[in-house]
Amino acid sequence: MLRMTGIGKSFLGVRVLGGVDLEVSAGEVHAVVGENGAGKSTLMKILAGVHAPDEGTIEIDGRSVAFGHPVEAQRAGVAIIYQELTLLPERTVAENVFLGREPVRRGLVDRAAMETATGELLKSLGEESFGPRDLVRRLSVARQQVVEIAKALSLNARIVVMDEPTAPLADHEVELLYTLVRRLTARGIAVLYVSHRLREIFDLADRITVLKDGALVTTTEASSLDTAGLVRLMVGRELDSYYPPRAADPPGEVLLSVRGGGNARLRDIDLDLRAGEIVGVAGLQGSGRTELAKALFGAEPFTTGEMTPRRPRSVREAIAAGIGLVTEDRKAEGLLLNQRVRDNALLVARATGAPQPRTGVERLLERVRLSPPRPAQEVRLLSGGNQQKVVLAKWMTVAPRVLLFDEPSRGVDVGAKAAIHDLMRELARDGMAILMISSELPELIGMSDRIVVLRDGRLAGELPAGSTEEAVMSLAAAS
Amino acid sequence: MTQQLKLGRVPAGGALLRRISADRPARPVYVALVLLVVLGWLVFALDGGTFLGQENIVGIQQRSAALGIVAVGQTLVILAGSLDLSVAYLISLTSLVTAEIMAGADANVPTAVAAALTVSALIGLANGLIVTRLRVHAFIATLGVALVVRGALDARYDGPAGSVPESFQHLGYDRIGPLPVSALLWAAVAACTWLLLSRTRLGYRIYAVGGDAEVARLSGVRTERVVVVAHVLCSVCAGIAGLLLASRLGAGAPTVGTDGGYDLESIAAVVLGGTALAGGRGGVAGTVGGVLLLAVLDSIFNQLEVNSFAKDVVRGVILVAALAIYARGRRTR
Amino acid sequence: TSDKPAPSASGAPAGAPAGSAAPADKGTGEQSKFFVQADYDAQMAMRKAQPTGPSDKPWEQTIDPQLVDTADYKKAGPYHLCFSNAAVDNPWRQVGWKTMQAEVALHKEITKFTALDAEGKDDKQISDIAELTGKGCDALIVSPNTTATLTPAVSGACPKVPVIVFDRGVQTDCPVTFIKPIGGYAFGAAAAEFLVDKVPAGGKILALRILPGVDVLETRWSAAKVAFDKSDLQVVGVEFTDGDAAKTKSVVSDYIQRYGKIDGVWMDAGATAVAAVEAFEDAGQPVPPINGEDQQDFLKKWSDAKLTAIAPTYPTYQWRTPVIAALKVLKGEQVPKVWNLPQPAITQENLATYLKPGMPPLHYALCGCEDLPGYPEKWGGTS
Amino acid sequence: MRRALPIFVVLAGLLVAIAVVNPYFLEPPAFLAFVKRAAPLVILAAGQYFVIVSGEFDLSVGSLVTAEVVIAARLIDGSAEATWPVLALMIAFGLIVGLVNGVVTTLLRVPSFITTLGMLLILSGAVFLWTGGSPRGALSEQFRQLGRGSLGPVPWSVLILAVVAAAAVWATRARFGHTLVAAGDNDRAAALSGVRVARVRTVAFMISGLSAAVAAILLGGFAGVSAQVGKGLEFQAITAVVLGGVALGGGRGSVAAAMAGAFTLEALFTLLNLYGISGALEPAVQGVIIIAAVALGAVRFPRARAAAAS
Ligand SMILES: Nc1ncnc2c1ncn2[C@@H]1O[C@H](COP(=O)(O)OP(=O)(O)OP(=O)(O)O)[C@@H](O)[C@H]1O
Ligand SMILES: Nc1ncnc2c1ncn2[C@@H]1O[C@H](COP(=O)(O)OP(=O)(O)OP(=O)(O)O)[C@@H](O)[C@H]1O
Ligand SMILES: [Mg+2]
Ligand SMILES: [Mg+2]
Repeated sequence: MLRMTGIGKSFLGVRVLGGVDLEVSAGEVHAVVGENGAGKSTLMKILAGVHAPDEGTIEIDGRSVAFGHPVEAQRAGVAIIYQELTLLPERTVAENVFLGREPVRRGLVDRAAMETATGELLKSLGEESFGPRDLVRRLSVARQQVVEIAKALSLNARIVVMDEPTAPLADHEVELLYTLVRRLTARGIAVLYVSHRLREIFDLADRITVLKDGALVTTTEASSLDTAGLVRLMVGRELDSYYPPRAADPPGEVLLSVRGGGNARLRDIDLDLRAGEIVGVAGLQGSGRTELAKALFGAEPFTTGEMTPRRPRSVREAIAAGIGLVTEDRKAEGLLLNQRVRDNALLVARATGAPQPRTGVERLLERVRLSPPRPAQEVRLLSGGNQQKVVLAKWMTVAPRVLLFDEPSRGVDVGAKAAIHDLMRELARDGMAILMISSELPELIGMSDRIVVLRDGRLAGELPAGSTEEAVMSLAAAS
Repeated sequence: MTQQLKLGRVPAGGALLRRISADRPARPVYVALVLLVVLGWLVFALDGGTFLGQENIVGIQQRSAALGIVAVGQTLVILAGSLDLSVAYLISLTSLVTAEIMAGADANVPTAVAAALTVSALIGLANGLIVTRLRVHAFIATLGVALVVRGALDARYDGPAGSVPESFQHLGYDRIGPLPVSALLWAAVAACTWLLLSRTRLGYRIYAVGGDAEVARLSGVRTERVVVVAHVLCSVCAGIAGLLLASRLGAGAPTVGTDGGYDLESIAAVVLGGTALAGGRGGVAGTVGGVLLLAVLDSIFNQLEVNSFAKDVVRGVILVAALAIYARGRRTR
Repeated sequence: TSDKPAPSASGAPAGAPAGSAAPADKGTGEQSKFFVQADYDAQMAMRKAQPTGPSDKPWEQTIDPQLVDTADYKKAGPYHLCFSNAAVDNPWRQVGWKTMQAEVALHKEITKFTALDAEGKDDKQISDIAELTGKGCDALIVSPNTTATLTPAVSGACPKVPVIVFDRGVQTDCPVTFIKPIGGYAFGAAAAEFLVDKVPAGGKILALRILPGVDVLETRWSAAKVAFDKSDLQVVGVEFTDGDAAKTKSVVSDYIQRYGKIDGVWMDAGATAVAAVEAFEDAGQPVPPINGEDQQDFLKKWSDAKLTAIAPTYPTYQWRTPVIAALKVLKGEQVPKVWNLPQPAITQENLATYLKPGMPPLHYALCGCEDLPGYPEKWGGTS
Repeated sequence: MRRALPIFVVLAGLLVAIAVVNPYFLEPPAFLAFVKRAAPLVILAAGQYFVIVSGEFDLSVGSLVTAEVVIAARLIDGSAEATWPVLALMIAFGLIVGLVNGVVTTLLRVPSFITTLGMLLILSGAVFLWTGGSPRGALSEQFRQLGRGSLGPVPWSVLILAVVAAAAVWATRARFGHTLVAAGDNDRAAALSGVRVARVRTVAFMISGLSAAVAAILLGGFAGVSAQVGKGLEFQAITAVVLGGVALGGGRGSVAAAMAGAFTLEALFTLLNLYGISGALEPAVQGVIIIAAVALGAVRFPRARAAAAS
């Protein structure tokens, strides 16, 4: 029912898509995969009328269409859940769901109808914890994603695009989404599904289209591929093992230690981080993992408890004590998107008055495997993986003793992810203590020397390396 | 689950102001207004006047009508995430267009009104197109348009010109009981705008575009159109204020808008009313409160015969203090 | 000046030659549309006329009065006077306003004096006048912000209370009396005639104006234009300065640079005269004949640098007169329908009497306030 | 730098256009006179740059300039001895006003547009409350020299401008400059990287206040006491900075370009004057040129969003 042929697109003279063909039939889940910057989102945005393609044609039901604005794509039956949240925090859920398509009666917006319809949609999504009149800014990110999904569904579209819909979701919410996707396809709706989580791809997809460097690699039946094969297609080479080997030596001295740490969201946190080890943090959405990282980093400091080095009351104190944080939201909290790579890399050093690296920024960029390592490039033009590497470079200039990673591979492709994992191991081997928060259980289990589990702002327990996903989940979810 | 929800909430001890300003941005300004009215009543009582007397109430309304109408228009552009610094010159221009076309004759009134509104709509269109099509920051775009309008005024006019007929002056001077016609006009403009913002698609989209233009666009809103329409409506409001002033002055005047300081004062009134300067939050009710607050303040100043320098100091302090209070209210949600 | 134009909201002042001169004429451009021959003639006549009244109190003097009866307004004291002021946004109005307040304080029979400041806003002044008419005033003094636009408000007040207008007029004769100095033509002519007298034939004159379109300023220039057109001087430029000293200085410097030498400077207001003088000093040139106004900084410069200068005035002592007039009206005494006050010019001969060390630089010498209580401290001076 | 280039081209073009009409313009005395005239605005633009690049506005500089001159005149009151202490006081006052602007904006979280609008009202009211309505006292000759006099052929104001420009460029290259731009680009990310966002922004406001004090010294020196020296300067300074390609909203642009923007504006005034554009048309021409220049800048160098939206 959908056929995109020979799609090409350039931004500022840089070609990001070229000659991509995509065919989707009714009732199918069609996955689109590829590394960061492969052009998945760009392709989806072209379908959604956000970008106009430089070349190529789009046909829906055999009729050729050209969208100059998202609203035209909506009218043609395309709905999209964007990779980034596209909600207005100051408006209600209902207003967001019907944004741009408010029902009117006698010239005035029919609020009652809007709220009823939203309520029904939410119910069909199994969401009862909030209602159509709640302000979106009061909802957690996961719930906001539910609103996002409701918004796409409310269009009654025939093609639904989901660009990394599960990124902010926890596992049980992902399950709900699965059910939903299946319900859509049962009604003959085509679903285009973009994700870096390969497990989801195999769980859901009928066919898989692989993009690499803006070009089409192939489209195949999902059943004809296994994970390794898919990765090979995406990366263009074999990735022998997923995770770098753990350190052979026992961990060294304690570099950071908390006893009874607490604040508005956390209680009774006892934690030791030792040189050379990677400690994983597991927990459900909203369990306080990010708060833990921010507390250790002085951004939302502990108000009670003991800590060595001295409990930081501000980010600067934490940095001075040798603690760094790779935030979960790169663009909002990690990077200066309009500045050059170089200025980003030197930011912490400049801000704290630390000496700038003598080896030069170029060496550092090589070390974090930025490719190509061009210090004069503006960061906003880099792929997600490369951006994450710039964040890493930023911390390495000041050589922290403890580095906290909050979702280090969120929205990062398999290739860049492997590079970041390697680097984390390398840093640990060099004597750094690493705390890693991740919602991806395989990553958490694969990387961590031990895993602490958070629940409702408290430590629910600790698990050794190599624990099973079930063990982690049962600790995280137990009531 | 319940515990999680509790954790997410504001601690119960949150300050009163914080709570009242949390969801309804207009509320604090009315609280302040009530307090000021009480203060005014006291001041007048001690000073031998009657604050709530008809004279004074009429005076307050008369004084606030023109600014009120402009500020309502300004609310629209600010909510849409833009800004209009050209209203003052536009007011002068429309007052002149009105008075010159009327030329003292009753028969010309409809033409003149239509012409004034058309001119202002066109200027608004220019503002909107420069902001959206040429992607010039609204601050610079409307400042530039203001300069152009000023050039046109300087080139054509050396002082008051034209005259409006007696019949048209009813708009500026008559009143129905304690309600001046000008205040009713203001109320009508405010009510229409309120309806527009809270009950029409356009209103919803103005909030959306001001809240986050990119989100609005991705959700299928034609954001540029919305911004342009907001600018056109704002300018039309300025045009209406120009009509009102022409009616009150009996003529058009090339400096009436700038002398009145309608550009910065209207912005001040809007933000006093709790509308976020960045757009997307607030509304007309707050603006009306903000304008009334300034008018009551003026009336107290008048009664106390405060000199204009002291007035500026007080106004500056109130403006900053009010915004600081709003900011406190929003910090913890 | 009577009323510096109120600040415009947008910035960006810049110099520009105005009145692109037709080659045949004197470089003065077209006559202003504000020019009224009859008014001009009348003012020229008044300049020569002898005022009646006490010569040591020019604010009580009047030229060519046509007295009107005020018996209708007569009432017993004490009185409540009201005043709607256009603005106090420039030094001229500041000096005048202080003078008026001091005058009020002189009269025990005025027990209440309510003044509202319109801050340069026509609309506010209209409301102010309406508000004042409702406050039980015995007489209302109005200093209008603009002529045409305040006419309806003043007309509205006349039936309720005796109205006295000063400085600027209104387009109705309903006020009991209108008080003004002789006027702008007299000012402009005095300065221009001085230059015609002092500058050798063929000399290059630079005319500096504040803004176009302000009635009281337009008349000054139009009278000067008449004088220059009759003379053998060449007006090489008519420039607007926005009343901005830095801009004035730049404009004058540019002209000195362009023409090598400027032989005379005519100004429609004195506020930036010192800046113009300094432009010559900074260029290392002798200062040509120039006119200023009665502000202390100019008088001091004149005296210190031994300038060839004249200072026509628009006296601030006119702020005393409305109070005096109001009392006369309320006592049923006759007042002139148009109360023309004398408008002296400061010349080399009487410069010393007007130069008052200890007064602020922007103080106006013709305040007529020296005998008032509180002088000089109240006017910012030191004795 | 890429963004900054166009303004230098435009400036060069304008200077050439002026020289065509007035061949003497490019000779040292005339050119120095031009630079001297432009100096106060250039200095204000440099100060304003720091505020704008950090993501804020400073609308209070115009009234601060007026206040400074009025304060100086009253305190100096013609006395030579008082000159230097009062100059120091003016600098301190500028810094304090900037400090207040900065603290109110960063700690009380009032949008800077409003903070500085309030400051504008407060300053213009308070200073005249203090002097009783209009300026009093007088500036001393020593004070006036800074704006009027020269060292050999080079006016003092040109020298002061050179120092200010050098200091401004140095400041943007120093750590402070980088952290300031970081705060303007993404204050959250900057804060989480250890930048003291509130502090650097406050310092930016203080620099703007300082630049207003210096501009006031030059303007007061050049033309003497007046109640309206600073009128409209805030809009001119902001316009100049934006002309220089500095983005309102922060994070982009160079101080050299901002200063070039101020020169451009001044050259534009001069040119309009030379070509005899009448006083009335002048603002109109200016308005069109400003919009056009900024629009062209936006078209050439789209922001991420602008590109996404096209
Ligand atoms: N608006 C834009 N302007 C300039 N470049 C852009 C723009 N949008 C995307 N790009 C670039 O286009 C390339 C493809 O980006 P796209 O977002 O489509 O990748 P993706 O496959 O979705 O990656 P990810 O997995 O990180 O979401 C990237 O190099 C990106 O930097
Ligand atoms: N009970 C709650 N009520 C409202 N908001 C909540 C609640 N719990 C969490 N949130 C919000 O949800 C978001 C995620 O919370 P938090 O960062 O603590 O979770 P996390 O375990 O780090 O999860 P993740 O990192 O996957 O987002 C935060 O913005 C937080 O404010
Ligand atoms: Mg993507
Ligand atoms: Mg988190």
